[in-house]
Amino acid sequence: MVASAQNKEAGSAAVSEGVVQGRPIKVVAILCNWCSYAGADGAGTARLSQPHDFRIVRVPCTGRVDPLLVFKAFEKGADGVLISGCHPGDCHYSEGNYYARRKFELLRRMVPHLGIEPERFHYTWVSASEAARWQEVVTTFVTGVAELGPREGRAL
Amino acid sequence: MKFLKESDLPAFLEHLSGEAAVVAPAKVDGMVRFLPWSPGTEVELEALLARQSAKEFIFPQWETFLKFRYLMVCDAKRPGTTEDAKMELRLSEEGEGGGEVVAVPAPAAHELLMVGAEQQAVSQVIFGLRPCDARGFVQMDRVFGGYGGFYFDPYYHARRSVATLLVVSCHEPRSTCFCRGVGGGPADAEGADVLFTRVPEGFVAQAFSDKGAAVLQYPGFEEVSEPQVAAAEQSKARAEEMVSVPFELESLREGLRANFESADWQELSRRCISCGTCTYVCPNCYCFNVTDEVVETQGERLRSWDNCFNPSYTLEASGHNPRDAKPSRFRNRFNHKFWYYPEKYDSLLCSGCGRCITYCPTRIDIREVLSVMGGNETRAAGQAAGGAGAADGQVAADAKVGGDAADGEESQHGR
Amino acid sequence: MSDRQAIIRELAREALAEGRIDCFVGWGPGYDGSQVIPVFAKDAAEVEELQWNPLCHHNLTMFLKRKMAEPADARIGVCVKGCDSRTLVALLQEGLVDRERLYIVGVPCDGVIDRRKIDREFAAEVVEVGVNGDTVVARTAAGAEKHFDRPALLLDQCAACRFPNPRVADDIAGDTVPEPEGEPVWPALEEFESLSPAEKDGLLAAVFSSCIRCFACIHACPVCYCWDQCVNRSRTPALVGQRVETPENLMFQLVHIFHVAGRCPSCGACDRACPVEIPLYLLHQKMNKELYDMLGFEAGVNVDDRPALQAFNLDDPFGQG
Amino acid sequence: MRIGVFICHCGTNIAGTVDSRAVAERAAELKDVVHSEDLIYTCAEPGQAAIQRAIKELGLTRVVVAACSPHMHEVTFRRCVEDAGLNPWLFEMANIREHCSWIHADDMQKATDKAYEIVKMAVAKVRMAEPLFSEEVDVNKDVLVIGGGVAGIQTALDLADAGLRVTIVERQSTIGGIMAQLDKTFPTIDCSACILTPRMVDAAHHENITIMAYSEIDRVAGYVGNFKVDIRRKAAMVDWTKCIGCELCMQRCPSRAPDVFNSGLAETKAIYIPFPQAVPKRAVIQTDYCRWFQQGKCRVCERVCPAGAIDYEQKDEIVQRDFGAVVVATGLDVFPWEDHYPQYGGGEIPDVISGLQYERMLNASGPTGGHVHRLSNHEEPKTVVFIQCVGSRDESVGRPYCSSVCCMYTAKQAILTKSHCGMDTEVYVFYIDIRATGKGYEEFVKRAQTEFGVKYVRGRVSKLYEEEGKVIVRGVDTLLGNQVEVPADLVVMASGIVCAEGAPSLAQSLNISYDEFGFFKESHPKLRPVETNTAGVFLAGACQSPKDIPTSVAQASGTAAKVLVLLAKDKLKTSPQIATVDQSRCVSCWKCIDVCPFSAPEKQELRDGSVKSHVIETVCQGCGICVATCPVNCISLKGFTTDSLIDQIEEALLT
Repeated sequence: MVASAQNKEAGSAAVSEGVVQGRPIKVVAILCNWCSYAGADGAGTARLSQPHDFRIVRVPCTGRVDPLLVFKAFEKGADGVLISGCHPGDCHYSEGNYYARRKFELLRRMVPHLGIEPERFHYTWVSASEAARWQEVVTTFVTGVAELGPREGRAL
Repeated sequence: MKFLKESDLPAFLEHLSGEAAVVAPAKVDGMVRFLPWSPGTEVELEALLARQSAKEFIFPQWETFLKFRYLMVCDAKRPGTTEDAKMELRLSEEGEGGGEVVAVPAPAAHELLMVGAEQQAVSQVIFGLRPCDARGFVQMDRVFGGYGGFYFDPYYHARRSVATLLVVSCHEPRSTCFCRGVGGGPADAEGADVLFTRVPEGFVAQAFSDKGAAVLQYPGFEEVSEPQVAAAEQSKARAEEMVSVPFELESLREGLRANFESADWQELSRRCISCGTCTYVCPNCYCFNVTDEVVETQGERLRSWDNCFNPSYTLEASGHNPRDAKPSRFRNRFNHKFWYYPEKYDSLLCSGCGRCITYCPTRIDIREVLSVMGGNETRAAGQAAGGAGAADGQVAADAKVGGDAADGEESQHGR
Repeated sequence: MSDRQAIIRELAREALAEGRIDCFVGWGPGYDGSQVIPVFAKDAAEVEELQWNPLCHHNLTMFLKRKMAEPADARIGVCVKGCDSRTLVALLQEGLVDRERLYIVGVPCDGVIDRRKIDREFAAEVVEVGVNGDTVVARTAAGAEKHFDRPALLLDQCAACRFPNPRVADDIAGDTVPEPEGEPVWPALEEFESLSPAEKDGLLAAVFSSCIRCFACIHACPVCYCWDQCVNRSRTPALVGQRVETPENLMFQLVHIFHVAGRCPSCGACDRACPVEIPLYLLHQKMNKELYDMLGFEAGVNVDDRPALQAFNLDDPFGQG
Repeated sequence: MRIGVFICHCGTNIAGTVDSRAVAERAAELKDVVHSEDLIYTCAEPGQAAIQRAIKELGLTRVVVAACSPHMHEVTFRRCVEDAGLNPWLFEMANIREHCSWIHADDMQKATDKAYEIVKMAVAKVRMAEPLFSEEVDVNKDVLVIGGGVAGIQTALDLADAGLRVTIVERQSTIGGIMAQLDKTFPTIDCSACILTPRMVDAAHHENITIMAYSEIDRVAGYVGNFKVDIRRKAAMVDWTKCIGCELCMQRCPSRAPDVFNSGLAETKAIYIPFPQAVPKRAVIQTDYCRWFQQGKCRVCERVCPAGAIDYEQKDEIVQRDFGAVVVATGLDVFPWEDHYPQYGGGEIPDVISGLQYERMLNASGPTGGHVHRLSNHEEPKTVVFIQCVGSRDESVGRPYCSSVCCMYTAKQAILTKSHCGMDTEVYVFYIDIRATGKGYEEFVKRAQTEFGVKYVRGRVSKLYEEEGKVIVRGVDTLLGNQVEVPADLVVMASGIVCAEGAPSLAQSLNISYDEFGFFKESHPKLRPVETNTAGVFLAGACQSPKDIPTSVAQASGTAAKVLVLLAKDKLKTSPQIATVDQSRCVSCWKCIDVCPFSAPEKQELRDGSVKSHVIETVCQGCGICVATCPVNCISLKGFTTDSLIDQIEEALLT
């Protein structure tokens, strides 16, 4: 529980950061049903404290996630978008995250060139058993976005 | 008739910007476009024709008709209570609260916030229009101005009525200009409140309306001299000569009618990529679409530009599209401008600016199309399949457009 | 150059005469001496209109897309430059065109003139452009004349072109031209990449504010094939709304960019089609550069390749953490 | 649309951190929400009753429950609303416990705000929800088993005993597979044939089993519950309906042919029956060796056959059969070491033989009548060396994996060597590691070492070469760290296991995936070990990975159980959360077909002659890869439509 204690601080730190900036930051987290969503459940069951400023959207598989959905989120005012799925090789549908991985990597590389700080988009893999990892991933990401504060994008 | 020194132009515009928003052509990134003018901005009158006509300043690419908000008022209950939700509807006028309370069946409770046309309209002075641009508004006026008892559009009219059009006649028409071919001219004053004509050191300005006369009250104007008037007339005449008349206007409508089924529509449209650029740069095209954009309880009803190359333009709710094939969409643009619209509004829907030629990605030439299809001799009809998609009912479907498209209903169909 | 033109005409004439094709798509004269347009030749007479010169920028592959060929089963001859051929290869990779019904005439290319670069040098309208070796002469209606150095007028992507020769062709119009060795270069991007996210945001906001959503970029794109069904037109799903304002305009373009990802060789057709001169090549080339960094992938090079985002490797070298 | 929202306290699990009541009150303001209340335990009987009452009395058309994770109670509540007459898919769950109250214990206000937003998103999602219905398709209960080895036989018998009709397709002229070639089995040293042949006979006589030997799979169409399979009956040149397996033809046939069953140690005839206990016991002519087919004279067999079964005109014949499920049990081949180990003589040294050859040599009914001898001079060997990991765990020959049986069969053969040639025979085993993980395996190896004095040397053999009538085995003892050289009379290669010949092409026609070595891929290594990603296609035995007999048989029975689970129902209920194509918008680019791991999308010709994509309900697994790939977005994943995702995101971002 030591680890979680530390992250708990980190977590709440992120939140206050966000609010300082006028409005709280808004992070959209897109999780695959089989691994990462369950991982986040596990984090809950283990009471692993996390920052408030993210909202989870559940999808069956990261392979379902069209990169355009991420841009849509930014266009609609997201300050950060986090995607997490099964580790490569563990996809419930065997191939979904392999296709996704290419799309997300292209996305990751394009985001900064659309006037969005690179820290505002991240994709990763969290398995159903990696509750602590989920806590770490989401805390680090949200904290990072909170440090940048809310977006004032004019282009997207 | 007055004279304005070229050097006094900025001061003149600044004076105008006192009462109204001033719009004038300016060069940005090598592109001449109509943009909001502010002191210090250089007006570009050398290059002939801005990218787009100034129509967007009176008929914007998109505008809000009204806003609405759903009111879901229902009590959170403890278990056990089964009393249904309470509903109410407030209809407020012109955005002001209050208004009468109307009972409607649950759960359709919503609040309508009218966005008054007047609220959207700011008085504008548009300087540097060319005669063809101004003429575009005159033709659009017929559509939105309730001409012949047709639809009257408050949103368009609100802006139009507080707009002043300061036209500058063309000193050096482009090779693609054919204003004379459609009954206009490089110095035509139709629709102009004031017509400016370039002469050495300045402009000769002539008012054609009360609005225009008011504009000429500006002290910066000098009395015009004989030679200046002569120079103006001369430059007009010179420009006049430079504009060619590429096709027979008289026979046009009949020609199009006769060639409705012609296989040449397919040939002429081969290089068309069906994009719609021509309609968006056109000073006369006015078709639009009306849609609702809703997020949760907040909604907005929008009007946005539409065009006859857009597949959903004639898409019907059933999924059937009378103009499914490119050639029939292509044909409609010309038929509407020179046949359907004239039948309804006694005027052409083209002022010959030639933008559709210059900015078409494949440089389709309206002059060529009209001289081929609008000519006297009737062209061979195409097969229903391979031809202009002229299946049964096609004529009806197309003929209808002139009417329906005018009030935007057409484009609302199928949504 | 002109002998290539002669060869193109000859090949087209033969193919039509022998009834191998119903129609031959090439380039021909536009409404004035400065314009070149796509020409659809169906007989020997029309073949005489065919041209080849550095103004022939149109990527004629766009006319091979769905619903373009009329009638749908027409056998078509088509001229492709190096970059055009790559878009054709991209379509072939996905079986989106029927190779059997195509007669491909490859035209080795030494660069296409960017008409906009000429126009910017004149206030008045340019009505004639003549090319003589490496000198380009542009004339206005009034007779004003300027001379240019051809290389300086070429499209940005021509400067970096690695495939001036067609990647797929049944016949080649004349000798091939030397192809540069080595890695691809992206000169047009250096400046853009050096900007900070905030500056990029500013730049994109500026250019996309002028977008009028005319669909010229998408319909001129040879590898866009959805036509009427383009999701940019769709209301359900509503990826792009009806408000024609900057963010949605950029979203509109992102739909295009990501749908051609791994299939777009940045031929620049979209860029040239844009009536308001939005520098579309910026983002398209950026995407291609990233794909190259990611996978060493270049679109439309080999018919047997699969589009980058239509495939995967178990051990793709990224997204490990 | 009338949405009801129910906020759970979950005792204090939620209410301890989230003000459920406040959330309920704010949710009441949401569009289309006509009822909103908070409940202490939503999942408990009173809670469910409240939901059902509200549905009935307030005419709710959609329900949102904000409570724990959907992984916990989604099913519970779907059933709950269904019982109240609502389509179960018009229900949505908002996870405000695992994803909110439990992780935000530090700030009640923020936790409450977040809970409300999570509810908002759920409401937005349920607003887009459509009633979904499972498809039901009739199931053909016949099962196809490809491969008649021990695994295939086991699955077939289990299924047949359970009352299903099973067809075994075996490419050889008899079932039995590799096991039929084995002499004894480890660790019990009991006779392989004595275990197997009775099972073969059972299969042959089972009323529910049809054996199609000397046949192969030509084409597989259809999908789970309804496969259409073309089976190629190869021409045996013998009418099997007449042949009585008397072997007369075999005795009289003048042309010789290599004896595959005895792995080349002996010769057989051009017309032959592999072994006396073959099932079915039917003769086959190997035309490449038959004098009649090669030289156009002879026809001896025709003359001697008492049943008049010989038919030189026979042609391959394609039979089409329908099945509900397919079990792949194509087994293995022995690693062709000769082609990969020049340092071991590459097969040129007569006294260096493969493990399987040695197996035949040990076999009493084998070519040597069970007498172990050197092929060079037919003398009994005094020194026998076994080399392990030949074609296993050896990157240099592209075989990094462990074949998992060699350690054990080597130990067995070492022991048998002692019993066949006398305890004084020197037996060496060169090994890398000993893998003896099975029941009684380790003990077995120990016995070989202690009881039978088999000398185990840890190290690879670097070279084999002949010298003065001996085979010199040069290697290194990595434990002692010194060079060893053993002059051997006979050297046996513990050849590893490779996939059966043609496995990849079979995989392609079945559209199941296989690894780089040709072993078929299971759907999930732990949770779905006998299923494949193609619904209705299952795996048994060594075709999935190298296995010994006990494991193969165990898996085979497991596979049978899975098949029974599938075929227990008369109709297949498909998950309604699958992809569906709006064919009016499909542009026929086939990207969906390209990317689907399950081949669910197919080309479908419409009445107007156009060909559009169509997703086969029973095959689609609902991953949505096609949805993210379709450029026009005309494929939507029921329950996860693009619009519903966009709406949820919009809600999440709405302030």
